[in-house]
Amino acid sequence: MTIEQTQQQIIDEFSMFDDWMDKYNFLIEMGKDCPLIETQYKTNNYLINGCQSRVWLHASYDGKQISFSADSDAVITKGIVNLLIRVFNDHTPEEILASDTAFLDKIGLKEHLSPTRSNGLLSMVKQMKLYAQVYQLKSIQQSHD
Amino acid sequence: MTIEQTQQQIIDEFSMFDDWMDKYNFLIEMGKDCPLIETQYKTNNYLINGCQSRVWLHASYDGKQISFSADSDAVITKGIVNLLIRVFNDHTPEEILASDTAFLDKIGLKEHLSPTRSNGLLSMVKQMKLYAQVYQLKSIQQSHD
Amino acid sequence: MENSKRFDIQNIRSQFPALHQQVYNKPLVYLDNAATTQKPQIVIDRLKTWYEMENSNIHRGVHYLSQQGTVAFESARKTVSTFLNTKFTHEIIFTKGTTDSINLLASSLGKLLVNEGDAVLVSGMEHHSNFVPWQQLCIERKANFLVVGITGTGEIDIEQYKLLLEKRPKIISIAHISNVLGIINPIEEMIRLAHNYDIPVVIDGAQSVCHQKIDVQQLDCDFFAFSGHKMYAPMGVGVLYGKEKWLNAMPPYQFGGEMVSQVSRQETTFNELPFKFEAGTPNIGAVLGLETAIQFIESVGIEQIAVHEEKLIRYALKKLQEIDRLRFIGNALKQASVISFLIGDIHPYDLGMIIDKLGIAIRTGHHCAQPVMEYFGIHGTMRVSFAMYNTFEEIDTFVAAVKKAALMLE
Amino acid sequence: MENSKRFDIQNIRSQFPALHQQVYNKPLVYLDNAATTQKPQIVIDRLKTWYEMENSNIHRGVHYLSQQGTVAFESARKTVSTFLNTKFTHEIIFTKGTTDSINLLASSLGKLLVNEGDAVLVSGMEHHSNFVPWQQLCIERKANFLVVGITGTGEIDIEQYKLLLEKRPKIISIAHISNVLGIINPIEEMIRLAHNYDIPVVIDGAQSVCHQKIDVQQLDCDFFAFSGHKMYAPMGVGVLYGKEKWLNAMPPYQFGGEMVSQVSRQETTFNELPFKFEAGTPNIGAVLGLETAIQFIESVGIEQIAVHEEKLIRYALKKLQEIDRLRFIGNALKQASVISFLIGDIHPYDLGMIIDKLGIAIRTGHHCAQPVMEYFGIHGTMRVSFAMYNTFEEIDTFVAAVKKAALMLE
Ligand SMILES: Cc1ncc(COP(=O)(O)O)c(C=O)c1O
Ligand SMILES: Cc1ncc(COP(=O)(O)O)c(C=O)c1O
Repeated sequence: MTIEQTQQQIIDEFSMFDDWMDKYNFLIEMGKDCPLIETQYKTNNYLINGCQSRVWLHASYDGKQISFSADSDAVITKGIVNLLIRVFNDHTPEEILASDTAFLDKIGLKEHLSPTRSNGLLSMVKQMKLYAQVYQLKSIQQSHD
Repeated sequence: MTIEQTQQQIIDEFSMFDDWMDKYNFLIEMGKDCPLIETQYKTNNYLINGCQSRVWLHASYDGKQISFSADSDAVITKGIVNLLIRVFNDHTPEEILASDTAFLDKIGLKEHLSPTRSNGLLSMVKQMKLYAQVYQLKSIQQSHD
Repeated sequence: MENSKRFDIQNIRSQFPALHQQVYNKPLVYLDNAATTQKPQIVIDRLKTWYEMENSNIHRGVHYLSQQGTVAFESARKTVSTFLNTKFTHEIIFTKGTTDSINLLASSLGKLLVNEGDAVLVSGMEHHSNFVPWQQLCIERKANFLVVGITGTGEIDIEQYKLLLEKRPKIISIAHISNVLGIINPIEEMIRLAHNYDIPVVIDGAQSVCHQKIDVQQLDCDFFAFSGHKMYAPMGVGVLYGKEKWLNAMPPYQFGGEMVSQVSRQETTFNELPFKFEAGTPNIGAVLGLETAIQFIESVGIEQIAVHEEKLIRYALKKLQEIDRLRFIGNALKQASVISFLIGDIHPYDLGMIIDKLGIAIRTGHHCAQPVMEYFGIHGTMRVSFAMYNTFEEIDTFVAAVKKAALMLE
Repeated sequence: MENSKRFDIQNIRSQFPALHQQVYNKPLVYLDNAATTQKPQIVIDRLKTWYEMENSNIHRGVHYLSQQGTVAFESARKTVSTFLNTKFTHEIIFTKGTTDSINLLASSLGKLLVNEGDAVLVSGMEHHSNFVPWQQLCIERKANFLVVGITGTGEIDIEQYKLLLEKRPKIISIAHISNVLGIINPIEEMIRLAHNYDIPVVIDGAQSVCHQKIDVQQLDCDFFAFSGHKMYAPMGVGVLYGKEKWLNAMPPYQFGGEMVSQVSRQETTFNELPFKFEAGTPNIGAVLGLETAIQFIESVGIEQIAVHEEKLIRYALKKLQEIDRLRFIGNALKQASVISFLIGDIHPYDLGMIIDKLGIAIRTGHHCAQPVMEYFGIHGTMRVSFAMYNTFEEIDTFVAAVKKAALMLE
């Protein structure tokens, strides 16, 4: 699936809920499916410090695609973390850099990515893009070797 | 005339004016009649520093009554200074201490004595009373000698 | 006399326009009053009248509006002075808020009293605004920063306090009521003990001033600081009360405007109290709004308010106890207007976000009091805080929402 | 484009409720705008809406009102940033006013740059708020306080300025427009000259920001300070713009609240820009009012306003010249919005009091700028100052009143 397709899939999933409680229930479930960061990485090095909730993020690159794992101490934050991972996981740096997170707006969760929410999510997205940039650079360099 | 009588006299004088300009014209005239402080006293020692206008005040005591002389750099202030001197001049310390400046209220000039008017007038009244206090003490001491 | 007044909650609520709104199609239940209170219409109207009819810059102006404004401003100072029962009106300094008041003190009283090797004492339950300024002062001056601990129930450890007094701190600064725990500290006793050593005591009254009668002469505190916006007044105005002798001895904090008396190239002399500490154009409209807020509080009756809020807190404590795995943070007997709690290992942020969607405004997190979090070994709490306009029904709605959210998050 | 807009003075006036009142049964003629401006209805309404519908404490709150408030507050910061054309939004710090902004700098930039034997440079025409903080800093640090003189026409003596630059002051702080003389200082040139020596320049923009377009990147000033209340916004809010590199290097000024990042007993780490410099609950309502005031100014057009005010000042200068024995204090070609004058040896206080009774609000005295009075060997002046809503008719009324008063006082 392309990034856009996953985003659309999530939008479809959320379209079933017309109540905030159902949405949050679903997010809580999503949180449980989050590809968990390995304990060895759950350290300050991989910590993204929001003032209210904290997120740990790890990325690995197989030379083609990036895959992420993460965790958060707040389960709703973790649910959103997993949405973002579902969207960006197993894509190339180029694909990740070319895409946005507009789907969050469509499912009514845009506010969670606002700089005024000190939950670490905005920094997390930035961090994901940063990984993509770094790996893109790496593969360009390697192809020049 | 008693202090009250002079105050009533001034109230009568002012009752002729129903226009602010006339009042101020009269005050300006009053300023010209002010018993002027002798040059030797027109120094920082006798200065009452308002932020907007300045007043110099001197008092002398003949063992019975106090007489004041003064000056101000602003002529309207000087007019009010003279009203105050007319009222208090040539009275005993006791009389001065027992009286107030309510007449200013009745002629519409009360605001000039408010602490928010930084024209030195409020401090001047305080200074006049202080002189009265000091001279009262002196005469009590003397009568005890 | 006060007690014979009827406390008419519906009438009170009707005067607060912000309470009558819906969020997410649910009626707003506003329980974040320790952060800031809503404003009665009369306070909002005071601002409006000021700006529509009276606005001008005060002090030193000869013209009508400026004169009237000055009179109004100085009479507001008198109102605050009477409200706190200060000895002199010029002991009331208008600031931007509690944080501004305490920073003024840390700078100015710090310069007067604190040198290398000296000490300053605060408690472990202070808001950052009454912790960091003193800590940074101590770092700058190479002085000792003493922090008196708190017990398991969230009270100041008075025995430790007595021991720390032996170190003769130069300044003691203590919250009257903790913004996290709601605990009312025994400040009368603490002040008395400190005065045995002639140590001046600063009281951070941000969380107490609108919940109980304050009499600074009876308390005998040396300073008392609070914010208007936490007591039904507009934002951008606060108060620092200080005993005349201290305010006279302290150097000014900020320079410029009305606080200046004479300036030459080489030196400046400063105006007398209270102007000495009020540099720049004051927030006149908000000061008048503060006066109106005080008049409003007095018209309701501060004792009546205290009684009502006491009932609310007892009721809320009882109702919350029904919730499984709920524990209170801080558990002292003397608690006012604030409750902090946790449920199992539910993250406060999760719970706050869910009940927000049910229309309920509470605060979650460390409440700008990380040291207190450290004592309890936690990252944050859920905090509800009450004002005169809250009702028992609101507490029911709130508790029901918490139960619902807790179920979801289990 | 801007110039094609019609400047409809009657429409503008109708938006300022305070202008339509009588004092002493005379229509108010408000010419004390340099002290504070009146507020358009839209600004007053913004405050009202904030307190009636939106009020809450911002940052870190999870609930709806707090989130909305935070978004509104940060978008106001963006509006100010665009208005001044700053490079980054986080270069905008909200303060209490100009005096607060400059005191922040004197403390914080002072700590960063000024040590014993160093120098700080200001001009002899500064408002006390941009004079005394630097003077006191120099006294405290045993640094040299350099004051560049002004010429007989009231301009900064640029030759002397060049010489003083050789002393390599660490900081230069200069008014953009003098609040006494109305003179527009050649700050572009002064900044350029200072930057040749890498000296940072602070601009006190209190009297310029609502009278001409400010582009801080074009000016290349390092700091720019102003007050909301002098630009149609509520009291209790001001701005400090600073270049990112300076703001990052400077230590914080006040401590507590949102500016704190992590606190332990031993130390505190601070939040990033702009929060690092915003301790305590900000004056949120007033910040939103400032945003509305900027939008109002932009809807009228700042260039249009400048053109109108330029016409007013030329007209007033011409009309005042008709008065016997009148002399202007300060007489440079580049003059904006402010005129100071004296008539014979009439005391300004006398004249101010008389024309007050004719409904005219002007300011008399030293205007918190005693050093400038010293240059001219006077104690005070009469000062008129204009805003966008003043009219030629008002100038006529004012001049007639001055003539009448001068006759009485001769
Ligand atoms: C106990 C206490 N002190 C100080 C403050 C700071 O008040 P402000 O933000 O109004 O300066 C608060 C408010 O959060 C508080 O609760
Ligand atoms: C040039 C100048 N600087 C500073 C100030 C001080 O501004 P505020 O009183 O708003 O802090 C003023 C206002 O009087 C001013 O005209």
